[in-house]
Amino acid sequence: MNSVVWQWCRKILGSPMFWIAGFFAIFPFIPYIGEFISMGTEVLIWCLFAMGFNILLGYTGLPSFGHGAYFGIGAYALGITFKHLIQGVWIPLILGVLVGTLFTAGVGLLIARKRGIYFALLTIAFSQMFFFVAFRWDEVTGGETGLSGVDRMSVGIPSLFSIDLSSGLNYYYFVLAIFAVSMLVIWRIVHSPFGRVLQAIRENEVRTKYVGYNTTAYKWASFTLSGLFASLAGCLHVLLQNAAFPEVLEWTKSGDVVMMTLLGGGMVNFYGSILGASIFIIFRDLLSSFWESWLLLYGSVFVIIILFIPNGILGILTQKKGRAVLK
Amino acid sequence: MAILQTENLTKSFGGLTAVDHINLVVEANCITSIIGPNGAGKTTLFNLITGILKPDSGKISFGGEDITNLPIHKIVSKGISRSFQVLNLYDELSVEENIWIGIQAHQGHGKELFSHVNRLPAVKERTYEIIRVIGLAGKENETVKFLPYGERRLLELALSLTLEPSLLLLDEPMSGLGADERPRILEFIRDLSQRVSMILVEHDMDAVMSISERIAVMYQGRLLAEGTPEEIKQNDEVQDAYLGGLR
Amino acid sequence: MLTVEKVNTFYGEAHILFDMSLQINEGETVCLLGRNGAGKTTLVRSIMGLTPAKSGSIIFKGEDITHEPPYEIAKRGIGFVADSRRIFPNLSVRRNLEVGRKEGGGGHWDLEAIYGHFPQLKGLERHSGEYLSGGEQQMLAIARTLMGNPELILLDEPSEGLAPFMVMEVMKIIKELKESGMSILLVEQYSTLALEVSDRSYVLDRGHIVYAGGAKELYENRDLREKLLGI
Amino acid sequence: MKKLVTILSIVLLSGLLWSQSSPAEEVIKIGVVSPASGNYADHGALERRGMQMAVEELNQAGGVLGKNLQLVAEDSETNPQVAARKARRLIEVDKVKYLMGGVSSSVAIAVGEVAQRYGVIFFATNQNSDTVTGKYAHRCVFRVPPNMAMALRALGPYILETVGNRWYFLTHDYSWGWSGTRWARNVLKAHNGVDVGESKVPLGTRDFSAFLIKARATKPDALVITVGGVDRAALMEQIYEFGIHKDMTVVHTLYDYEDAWAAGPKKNVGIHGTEWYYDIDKPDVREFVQKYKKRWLGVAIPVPTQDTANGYLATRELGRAIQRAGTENVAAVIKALEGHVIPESESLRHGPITIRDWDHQFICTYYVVRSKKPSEIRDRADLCEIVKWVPGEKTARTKAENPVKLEPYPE
Amino acid sequence: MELFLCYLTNGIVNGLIYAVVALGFTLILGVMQVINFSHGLLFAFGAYFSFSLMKYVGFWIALPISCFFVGVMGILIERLAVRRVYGKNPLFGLLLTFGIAMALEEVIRMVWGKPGHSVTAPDFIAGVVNLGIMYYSKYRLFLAGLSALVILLVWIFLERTPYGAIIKAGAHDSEMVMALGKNLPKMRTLVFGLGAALAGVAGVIAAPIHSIRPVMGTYVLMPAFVIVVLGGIGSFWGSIIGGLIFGISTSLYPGRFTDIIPYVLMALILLWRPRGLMGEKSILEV
Repeated sequence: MNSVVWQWCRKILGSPMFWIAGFFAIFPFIPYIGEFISMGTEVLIWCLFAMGFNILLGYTGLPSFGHGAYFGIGAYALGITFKHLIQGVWIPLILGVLVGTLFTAGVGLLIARKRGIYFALLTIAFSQMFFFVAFRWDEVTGGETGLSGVDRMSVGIPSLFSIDLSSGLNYYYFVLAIFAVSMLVIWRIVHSPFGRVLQAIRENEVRTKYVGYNTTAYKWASFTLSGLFASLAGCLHVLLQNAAFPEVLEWTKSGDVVMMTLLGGGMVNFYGSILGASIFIIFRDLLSSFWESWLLLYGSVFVIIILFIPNGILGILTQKKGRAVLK
Repeated sequence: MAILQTENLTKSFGGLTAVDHINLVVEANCITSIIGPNGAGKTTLFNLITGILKPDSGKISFGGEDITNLPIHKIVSKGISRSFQVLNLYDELSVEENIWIGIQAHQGHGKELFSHVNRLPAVKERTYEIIRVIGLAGKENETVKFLPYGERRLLELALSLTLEPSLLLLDEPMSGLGADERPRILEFIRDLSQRVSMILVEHDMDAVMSISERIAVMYQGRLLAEGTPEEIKQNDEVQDAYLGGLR
Repeated sequence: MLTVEKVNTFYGEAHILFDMSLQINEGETVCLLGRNGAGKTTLVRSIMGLTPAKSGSIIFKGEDITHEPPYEIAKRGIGFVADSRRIFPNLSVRRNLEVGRKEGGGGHWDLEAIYGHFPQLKGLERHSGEYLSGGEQQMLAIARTLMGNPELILLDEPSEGLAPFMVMEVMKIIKELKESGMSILLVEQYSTLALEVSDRSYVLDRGHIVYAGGAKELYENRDLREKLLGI
Repeated sequence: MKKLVTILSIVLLSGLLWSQSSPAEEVIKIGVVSPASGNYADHGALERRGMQMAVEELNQAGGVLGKNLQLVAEDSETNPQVAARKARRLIEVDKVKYLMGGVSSSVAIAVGEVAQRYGVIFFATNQNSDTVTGKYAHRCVFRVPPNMAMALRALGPYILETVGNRWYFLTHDYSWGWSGTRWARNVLKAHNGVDVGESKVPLGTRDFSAFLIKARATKPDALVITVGGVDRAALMEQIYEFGIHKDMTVVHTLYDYEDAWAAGPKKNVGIHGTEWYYDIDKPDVREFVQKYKKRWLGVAIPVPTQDTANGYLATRELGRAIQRAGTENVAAVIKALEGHVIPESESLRHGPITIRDWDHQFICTYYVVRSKKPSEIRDRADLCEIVKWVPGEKTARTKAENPVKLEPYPE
Repeated sequence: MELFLCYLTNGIVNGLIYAVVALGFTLILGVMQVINFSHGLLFAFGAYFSFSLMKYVGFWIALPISCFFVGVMGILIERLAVRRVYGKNPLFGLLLTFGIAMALEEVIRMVWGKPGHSVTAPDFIAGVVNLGIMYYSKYRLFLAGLSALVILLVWIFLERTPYGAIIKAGAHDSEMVMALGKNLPKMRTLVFGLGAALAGVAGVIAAPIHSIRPVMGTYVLMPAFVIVVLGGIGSFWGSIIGGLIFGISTSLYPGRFTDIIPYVLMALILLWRPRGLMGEKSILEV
């Protein structure tokens, strides 16, 4: 009995997931840096986005360059629900994720057969289409001004307990909880038989067909799943800033999430996307605070990473005999 | 009993008719070899049967069922499997993972999103069994691209076998192998033929003659001759085609 | 003219050529025989620099070209006619020929000379490459390489997939080239035809040279031929 | 595995530590959220210059409450989402109690929302949508430049008198553009003018040829344009290209100096409304322009623009309000600002400025300018001539027209 | 009806300009299989170079010189960076050029400043001309003519010169081209330079109708994408037809959602013809 408990403890302690969640859990209490709680929340949200995106890019090997769209669609769906249908946390959140996922699934039907350049081009084109709708359809999306006034309400069980999310710290822990659960779920997905098929498709789609898998269906599922997490992240982001803005749908934002994944080493390690997203958000935030011409440095860093460390940071650290495979 | 049958199967690329009205009957439970010079259309025929190419006209039936326009994965699920002339493996994955994919497909686990791969004992057991059979025990965790070529050839075969097909198409299973490695593969194929029907494309004539029960000869997209190895050896037309008999 | 010395070539991990050595003298036609998969095409590709040799050396006109890029090798005077022709289907016949022309030009072969030799190509001048018949494609492939005025031409299975009378036509062209003094390395499966036009021959099997000698001897010795090449 | 976590935490920690600015000195920090990149980077640079000038002036005069003022600038990238994040950062990390900046209305609304939620003051320094002091008005938000109601009620009658009463509207298809055209139509209706048509120009339009073709076909007297930003710059090019200005009078309801400057003297045509112009004939303005030229030698635009003046005014008035309140407390400073009147002697324009207490709009004079012909200009900067000015009291929305209710004072 | 004709004319004119931009984009995409995100920036550089040069040498000389400079920039970008990602995951090329574009945009701000600039077309093509149905900008007609000329020149280059043959052949079978003695790396650099120069040309001639701003490149990049997908990747006529479709469809009903029309068309066309209108022989799609 005791040894079973011990084993579980060891297992949990040995998992980076535990340490990552633990680190973020004590983060607000770290002197000085813990004060910037909304940045911490933002880092968590982008980590979630990048992790979900990595199902598609890292595990399935499909280069989407338009995932900001699904982040944005989820965000707007939540915002619109909140403003026009029903106030609250859970129902708008669920509806937001649902709508975002449905859009991803629809686009996925059109493009799941493609790969490589064609796939990348199509994802960009579709994201741009959604961007125009969000940017121009003032009556529904608020256009350029965005959709503001999305309040964070309380969650809890009536008459039992309730947590007021309008406090930055409470919301941070709310996001952290969702992040931790999602991390676990995504970890399970990529380590499931389904995840194995995705990796097989990345390595060799033709052979995977010959092993008897309907690869188009799997690619579609992977695309849709990543869209689900993208829209979940989008929803949380709206709640963070109490507003939805069209810029998240633009292709430059999609570029950010791709870069996060590559930078941390998402192509070679499950935790790469988390590392990448954290560094990316902080680096960019700092850089633009310190130097007016930060774009020059920022763009150059892109170039340097692509040319010299294409496997990302964890890629350098964990590379064995040139093997570059997600586990 | 015929397991696979093609009727007037035709495919052309641009001005070239790669497969020209082929009527091929493949008997069950034996090895049928297809031989012919380069460019005769053997690989194209394989591609047509397995669905990666769609024929211009003609029909393919398998076990009495029309499979002409089915997608690859459906054809595979009916029990046709193939190996490739140019190695077509998951180079970046380990030996175990390569075999695993096939076993997992065969046992129908692909759609499970949340069961951990380590908790599929049936898949694991079968995977290790196959690795043992092909003699790669102890190398389960090696990355495929670092294996010697001969072992990868074996793996190529093994991966095709994970699906326990009723018909196996082998496209030059011995190409690129040194003389010392060939017998190992040959022996393996011979063992297999006890259980599986096979179509074999191979250039090593000694091997073909010794292993096949039936031989079909293709030349410029057409079926030139068909028969037992003895019959083929005696066939003048075949001799001509091979020895440049345009004397 | 060309000396191949102890060349070892791999396709990725697969060892294809084992210590391969051969020689082609000026004005000589040498044929390379062997069954499918023996390594003939790989040898030609190694000479051309398309699948560079891992070890050994390839010397052309006294210069080491083992590790030169293919275009440098071509510029030095080696012409390459690939198996399965590989003409450019998106270009017309005439433009296919233009691609073969080398910078600086000069030499005997220009459009006029080509059309003189291959009158049927002149008729097809404006046709897109993809609609040519197999034989016409082969003509075009050879003519395209000749446009570069090579001193040594590597012909990889020029008769592959051709109708018998077209094969004869191609052999006629090879004979003409030989008479014009060009050095030729001919890879063939039709051994008898190849031996007929060649001075010397090598037979390859599984990446090794198993026979080297006069073409005539091999041509006349049917038993040896069958042993080395036959079914 | 562990290594991975260590790296992650080291990176996070060091990054955030680095971001932590040095220990608090005895300064009053003002957070500036202003674009240094993106569509309005040029406007951002100009408003920051004004703010800097005000801070230097106040500090030289002994500071505020005995402390120096310090600007902490962040790049909003002309993107409301980034701006909101930067605002939160300034509040949470730099602990600022006062924010200003934000060139586009969307940025102002986003930052305003953050400011209200955190209970800090935000001065919107360069945006003109009615909504900033209307639908999105907050207790903590003050807006310096005039809105479209003030613009059109000043400009409209002049156009009717001097140009004609057949108007065609080019409307930027979002809230700011709509409000411009709406107020223009109100003026037109009141004077029995003819509305000959309207084209709604989507945001981000680069090519206006189709709109211009349509507008010309209706033969209006005036082309009343409420299109802003980069889009306007392209529009001005194409008005010149299609020779539209020869057939009708081009009227920009709100003319930004930066756009006129970019277009150059040749393409700068028509009669426009503008909030401010460097050539206002008043001592305080002349002094301000001189100071600007001395302080910012060799910058791209050699004279201050409306952005500079607004940035300057906002910063100066904030500093003075803190001084008046005698405390840095936000609620006290808001109270010190509400209802305050900046006398004409230092309002940088004709007439005084009133900071209205119920919608926090600065009520100030609006100008009508005429674009000078290339032959008339003195130098490259001399682009317009002021032809009329209208005090803000006459044009601003009344309480009935703009029923806003501000939140209670922050604690 | 008359208005419709006006819009149609205008659409065709705009379409031709778009086609020039898309042509350079598709050339690089078709031959090197790199999605060049810096294409828009090269367009902007064309405009800026011409802005600086026009003060000294006038429009006619500024045009070829600017274009040449942009071509040189393209060559440098290819030499120093892009050639290292050939044959890799397309995302690498895409992100690489994306990074280059960001850095170059900042370079523009540093060199030419943040405010916008304006250039004026030469006098003889300024003003309007009566087309019968409407008064139309002379410069735009000139632009359409020039665009058509550039398209024609590119066509002649691709179809009538030996270089064109090599480029087309190289897009199909690069190994064979090398075996025929053609220096493929050099050729690729040349193609990249040419594609860049095309972006530059478009930038120069579009400068007098667009305001010159650091962000101006962004606005032609997305149309280029859509045009290329519409017309079929790597297809010459595809990008011309795609350009015209884009120009006309965004000019016929000026309104709020006009810019979405090409995207909707794109989605529909992809359902009907997955490789785009002219992409039947597309050599790129896997």
